[in-house]
Amino acid sequence: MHDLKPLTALGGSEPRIERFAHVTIAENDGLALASVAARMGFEAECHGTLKALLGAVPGPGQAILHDPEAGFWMGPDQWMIGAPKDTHELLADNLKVRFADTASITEQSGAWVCFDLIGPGMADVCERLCGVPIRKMVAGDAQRTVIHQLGCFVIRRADADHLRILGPRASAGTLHHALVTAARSTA
Amino acid sequence: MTQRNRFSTGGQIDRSTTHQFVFDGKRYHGHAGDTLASALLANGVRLMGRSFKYHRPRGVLTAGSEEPNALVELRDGDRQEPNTRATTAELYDGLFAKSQNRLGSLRFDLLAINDRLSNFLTAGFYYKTFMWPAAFWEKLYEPVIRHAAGLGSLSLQDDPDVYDKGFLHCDVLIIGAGPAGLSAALTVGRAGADVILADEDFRMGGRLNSETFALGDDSGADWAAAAVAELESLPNVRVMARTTVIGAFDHGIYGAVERVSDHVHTPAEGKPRQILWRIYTQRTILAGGATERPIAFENNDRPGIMLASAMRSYANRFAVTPDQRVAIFTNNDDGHRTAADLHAKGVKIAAVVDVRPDIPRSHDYEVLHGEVIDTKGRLGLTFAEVRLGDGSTRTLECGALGLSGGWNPNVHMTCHQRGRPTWNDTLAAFVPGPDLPAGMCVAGAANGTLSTAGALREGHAAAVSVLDLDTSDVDLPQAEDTPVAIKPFWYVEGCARAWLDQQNDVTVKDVKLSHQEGFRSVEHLKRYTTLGMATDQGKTSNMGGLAIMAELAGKSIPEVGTTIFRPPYTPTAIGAFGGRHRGQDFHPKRLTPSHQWATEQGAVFVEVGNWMRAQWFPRDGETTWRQSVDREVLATRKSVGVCDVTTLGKVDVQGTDAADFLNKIYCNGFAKLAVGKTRYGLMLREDGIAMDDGTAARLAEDHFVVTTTTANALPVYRHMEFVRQCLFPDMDVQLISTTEAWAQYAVAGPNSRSVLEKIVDQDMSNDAFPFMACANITVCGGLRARLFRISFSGELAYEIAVPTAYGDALMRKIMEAGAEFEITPYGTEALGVMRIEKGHAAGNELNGTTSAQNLGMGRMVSKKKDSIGSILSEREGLNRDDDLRQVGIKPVDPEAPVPAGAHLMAMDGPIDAAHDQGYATSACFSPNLGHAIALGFLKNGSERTGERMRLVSPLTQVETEVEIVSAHFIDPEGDRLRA
Amino acid sequence: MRYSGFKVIKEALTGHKGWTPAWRDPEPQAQYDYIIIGGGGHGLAAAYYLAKEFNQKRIAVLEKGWIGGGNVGRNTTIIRSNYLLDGNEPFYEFSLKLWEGLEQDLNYNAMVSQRGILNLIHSDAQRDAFIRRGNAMILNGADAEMLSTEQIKERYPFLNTLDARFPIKGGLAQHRGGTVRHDAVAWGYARGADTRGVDIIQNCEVTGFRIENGKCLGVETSRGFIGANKVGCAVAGSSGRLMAKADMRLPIESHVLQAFVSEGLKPVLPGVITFGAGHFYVSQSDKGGLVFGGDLDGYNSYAQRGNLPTVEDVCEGGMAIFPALGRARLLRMWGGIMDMSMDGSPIIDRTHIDGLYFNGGWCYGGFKATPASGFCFAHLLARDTPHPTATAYRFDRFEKGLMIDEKGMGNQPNLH
Amino acid sequence: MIIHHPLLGPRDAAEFTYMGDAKLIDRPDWQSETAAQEFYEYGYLRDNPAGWHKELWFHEAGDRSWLVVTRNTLTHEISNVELARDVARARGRSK
Repeated sequence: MHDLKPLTALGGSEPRIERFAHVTIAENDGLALASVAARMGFEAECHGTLKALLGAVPGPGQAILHDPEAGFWMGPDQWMIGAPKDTHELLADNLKVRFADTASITEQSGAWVCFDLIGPGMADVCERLCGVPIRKMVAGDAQRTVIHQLGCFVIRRADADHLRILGPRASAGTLHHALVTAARSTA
Repeated sequence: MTQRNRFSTGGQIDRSTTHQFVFDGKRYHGHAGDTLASALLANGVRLMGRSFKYHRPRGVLTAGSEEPNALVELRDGDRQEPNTRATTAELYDGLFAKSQNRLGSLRFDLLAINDRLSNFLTAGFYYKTFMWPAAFWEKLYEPVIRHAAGLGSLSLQDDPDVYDKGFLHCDVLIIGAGPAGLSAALTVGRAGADVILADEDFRMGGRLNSETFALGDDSGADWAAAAVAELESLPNVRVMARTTVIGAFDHGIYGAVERVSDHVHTPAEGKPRQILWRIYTQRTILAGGATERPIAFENNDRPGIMLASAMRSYANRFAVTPDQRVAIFTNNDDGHRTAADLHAKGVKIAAVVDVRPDIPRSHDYEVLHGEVIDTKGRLGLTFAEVRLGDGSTRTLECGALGLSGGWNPNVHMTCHQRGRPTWNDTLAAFVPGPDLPAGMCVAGAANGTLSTAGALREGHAAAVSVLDLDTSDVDLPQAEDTPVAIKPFWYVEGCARAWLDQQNDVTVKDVKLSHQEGFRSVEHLKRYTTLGMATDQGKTSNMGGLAIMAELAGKSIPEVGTTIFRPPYTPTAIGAFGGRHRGQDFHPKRLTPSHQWATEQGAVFVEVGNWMRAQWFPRDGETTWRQSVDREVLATRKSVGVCDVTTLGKVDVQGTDAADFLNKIYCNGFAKLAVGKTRYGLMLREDGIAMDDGTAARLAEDHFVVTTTTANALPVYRHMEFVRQCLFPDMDVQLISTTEAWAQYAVAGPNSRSVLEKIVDQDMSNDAFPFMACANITVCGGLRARLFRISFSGELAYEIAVPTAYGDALMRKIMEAGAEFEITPYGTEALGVMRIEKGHAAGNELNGTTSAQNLGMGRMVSKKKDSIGSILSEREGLNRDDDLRQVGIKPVDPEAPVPAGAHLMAMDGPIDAAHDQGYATSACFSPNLGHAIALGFLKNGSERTGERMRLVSPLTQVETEVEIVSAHFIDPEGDRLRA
Repeated sequence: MRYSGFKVIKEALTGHKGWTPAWRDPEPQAQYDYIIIGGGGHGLAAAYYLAKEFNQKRIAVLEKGWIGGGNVGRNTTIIRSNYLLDGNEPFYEFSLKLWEGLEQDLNYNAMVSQRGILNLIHSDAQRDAFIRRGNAMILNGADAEMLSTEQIKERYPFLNTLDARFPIKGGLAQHRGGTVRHDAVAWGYARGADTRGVDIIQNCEVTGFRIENGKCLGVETSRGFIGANKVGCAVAGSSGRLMAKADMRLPIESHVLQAFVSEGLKPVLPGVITFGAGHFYVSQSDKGGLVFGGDLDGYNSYAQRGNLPTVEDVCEGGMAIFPALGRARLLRMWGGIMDMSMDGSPIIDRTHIDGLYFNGGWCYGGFKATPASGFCFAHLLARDTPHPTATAYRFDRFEKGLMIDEKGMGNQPNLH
Repeated sequence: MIIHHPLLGPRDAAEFTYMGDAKLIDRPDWQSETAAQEFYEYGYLRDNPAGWHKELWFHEAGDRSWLVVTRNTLTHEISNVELARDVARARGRSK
């Protein structure tokens, strides 16, 4: 085993958490991610494997909040699969085996920063950040959109109080700053 | 100073809260619920500003956002806010305001001389003079004009407040919370639809707050307050006061500005001053009310002369009268209401002057049939001259004069998508036309329905129609339902200096002159006279001008038409449109995986697009950046260096047709590239010009990793998706960007292999891993990684990549492993020096106008296959023999500079554009060669090696004798790469 | 009538009775030597120079609405000649020289104000490119000066030099650049042309061309057929629509560009400033309004209005470089139709139809080009050869691969 | 503007990048006798109508689909939105 110590996207050894009265913004460093894109002519097989993996195939704008692997739709015939990093560090390799020639798999663990917004103020914060119709979204809705010029995924994990935002990892600091200032502004 | 014009009772002010404020250095008191204007009037202050051109003394004309006169500089220091309407500025304790556009004091403005000269300063006079001598325009005339013009001043200090943006979605947006808007909101809200109700005022209710009408058993204001309270209790309704909807944009998107903190001294910690909301709505009910218009007559602009409806607002809402003796001049019944209301509050009504012969009489005050023909009072109205119906004249003593010329529905938003209003004879006004923005309907006064009961009905009906409700009866309160009775009357016959546009000082005379000089379209009139170009955008002035134009042209007003209504509805702080995107937050920052480590090393960072990259790593004792860069270059070429190259774009290309796909996007061939090998690729645009270059590494039969330049990562990815989806939709290819997924470092220099051998878990020998090899590997005993043997520096070099989270650790590991070789981290400067030394093209060469031929890569463009750009690259203009070719440039005198951007000229002959031979694209000092070097493009350059030329930069006053050389300054045979 | 200070004073003292219309309102004649379609800046200037410089007669300008109602009355009024490429720089420098004598030539004060233009630099690569450009300007006889960050700080202390995401690393100044009162340009040329006998016919829309045997004989209009020996089209954003009536397809797309003005302010800005790391440029009008703009909305449009994202993008750029702007208010936003060509440079050329000439593709650089465009178009119309400074503005340059691409964006009009 | 994405429903046009005339899908055959002329026309002579226009938009900040949007350039009204890939196939494009 190697001895390289990973950093979180915000550059710490531990994830950052900011608490406000109405919302908590927590960096989530525990996700392994890989994209799955169906090979042409193997869409049905790819869907079958996805269904076996997640319980269902996420449609456009949808996430399947399944355990341990969860997934959401990224684009036509393309999905993102996420799983706990502790147990699924080699998620992409495992998916390659599982999907074989029916899909192209790309490791995405390093590409994203993940923030969980938890609390009743989640929607207020979201309204200051991006144009998704947050108050109409329900658990399992996943939209790609722009936050502070950054392409992000906004995933409603719970109807009441949990929103997950995936953003480009290199801009983790910018995204975090945007979330925190929006939280302060709506506090 | 006492509030001598404040009624002892009434109004919707909070008398228990007294605010102290300062205007032009004098201290006054007002109450919570006041505006600055109402508080000043309460204190007997009528003079609040000066006009734009003639510097005429001015007071308030209105009680709302359409105010053209009472503009002040609100707040001071870095929060100074010019041109703030005193009529909308909410009073807070400690408010500080100054009058503006004056030289000297407000009472004695030296520029009031302009008023004396007004006969010379007519419309467009400046187009006819100030031309001699020619040089005097910038030196004399213009500076004088500019200093006299303008209104308030900007502090020129950075705005200390923050602004937010936000996004809202609703089924129904209701603009305006007067009787129509509230009625609509109640119906929509009770039906359960998602509704946003926005009003620009801080107190919702619109005219209900300004009138004495009853709604059922309540006063209008109480009914409005109750309605707002009910709406606020509904979870599906968002009530937004202090929120101006500024524009109707395409497809149901509205811009709105919420003034969160303008009514307090300073915004609370973390809170914005204003929020720009982008509202997405299915349907919109515009209930924005109407604006009363004045009447033009001689000297109709003195402080104390204001709209009659504004007088009612001050009296009924703010419990203020502008003066104790008030006259009214009207052409319709509404004007009489003002007299009645003020009389009821004990104000002396000097008279009501009505232009109509058959006018309603009053027992309480005198009603005259006639016209106001002139006024007196230098800094405030003292007398009004009236010509009676029988031709006699009479002088009325009064300190305030209310004007009522009829009402203009606020049709602006209905025209934001180029709709045109239509004329309504009954109202003598424009009303919304048929081409409304999609999803919009209009209700109440905005729609020309001026009675309270009518507004309630129409608001309700609009709500019913947008929601498609069963039209069951609703219990609307009883309210006044008076029909409009008006005689169109725009200006008093024979007047000249009668103001139409009070702020811009456009008079009846100017409109006539404009017509006389042939400026007869409505747009010509506007532009020639500046009518309607003031900060109120003609809300109180345009109709009068149009009416006079129509009369002069012998046309009807609708034939003359209106100018175009443009957003924003009211002027809006530029800061609000900027939101948080300023300072360091202007654009996002992208940090490389080694950023933290580089910071610890004291690196100097540079912006590369949104990336922050280490530019160089200064060491103790180095006093100039060149020392650091030279050291980094020399150390790398001598032993080994390491550089973070994560910023290069990386695209995963997979699928059974991946190789065919690369054959399309690169001009050179990729089909035969072996697995485990990397190849340089040149990408052309379809027009045959170089788009980008990079490498593609074949990790498996059906898997490539394509790199792009840092700058072009996004457009190249977009282009690849275009080729995949639109041009070759049946190719089995899948694309995804992995730029940020991998931390990638270049390890370069003769000792690079020795360093990496200590880290990489596989055979690194030249045989096992030769030049241009690539592989999925592991490092440090098991971490997955990618290794490429590619070189930008021209040295034996590798690029090694690991998942981003491990990037920091890998950099530290490389530094540790390289310590025995004195491994040197290098930044973008040294990277640039080494690539110039090696003759590699980069951004300065790939500038969007260079062809493969220019770059000396013409033969790379395969003619044996179809690739993007290959056909158009064959055009004659891109294949001239004497065209620019990339060359190397070195100074004849090793001490001489060779600046990038300098142009190449022959050794003798003139230095001018006709003799331009080319230019230097990139330049640096080469520490290996001991002199400056440059890359450049030179006409027929490939044939001119050895030629002496002049490299000239007249801009920076450099002229250097140079020699044209090969662009490959270092190791032209490439032996080092393959070592 | 000659305008002068004396005349203004005399009229002021005699009740302004003596002012006459700035141009006549003639009925169209049956036949002209030259018809210019488009009563904008370029069309009026072409007619003026045809009459004045090339001594041509029987000239008409046809305008579908009112003169000066298109882009000449909607732009941000900037003049400059800070171009890079051989095909462009001599032309724009010629234009700037014509601006410099324009008012005396026209006897109309268009307020040509050479208060300078400054292009800010934010990266080393940008500096290299601007040095190349500045040198090209000087080699073509224009003026250019490279300013250091310190010089910029001193002259423009309100620019953001403390907390900038993209620090100012210098600037390329052209002191002869500046602004002009845009409406007055149209009016001045109209008055000048009218004085020299040109018929300016407003409310006369061209509905078609009469073309027989490959020759254009005149135009069908809303006021009947009007014959002409030569017809020149100068209709900017309407080029595609107009030339389609002659069955021509153009290397041009029509895009919306928004522009903005603030409320009037006391003097703040001495000249024009262009932000190099965002989409924003600004100047201040003589009335005190800050006139600013940025990038195209980006989609084809004939609507003369744009949308909110671009407004925000422009104001973000403004706030980034000029943070005191936050407390000024945006008064009005509007849009014009830009005839965006495929390489960002214009066309002044004959068409394949005898007697039919075209002037267009000005992208958003048309205003500053007005005098030279008019002059060179008049030259082409009168002599059938291009003016020496406009030889590159040919239709066939795309087919031949001789693009004049200042920005290096290729055949993607919305990126120019 | 709002673009009704065929898969994702209404989306703010700000999420998209614009390229123009959808005829850019109809890339000529490189081996045609008149390829040079055809590529010139393909590259430079685009539809520019004042009215209905079929045009390409890329959902850059979304699902990365290229769309063919039918939009009126006079009013900005949008009448139809299709996946460009489907359009390309329907026009006979393949590999």
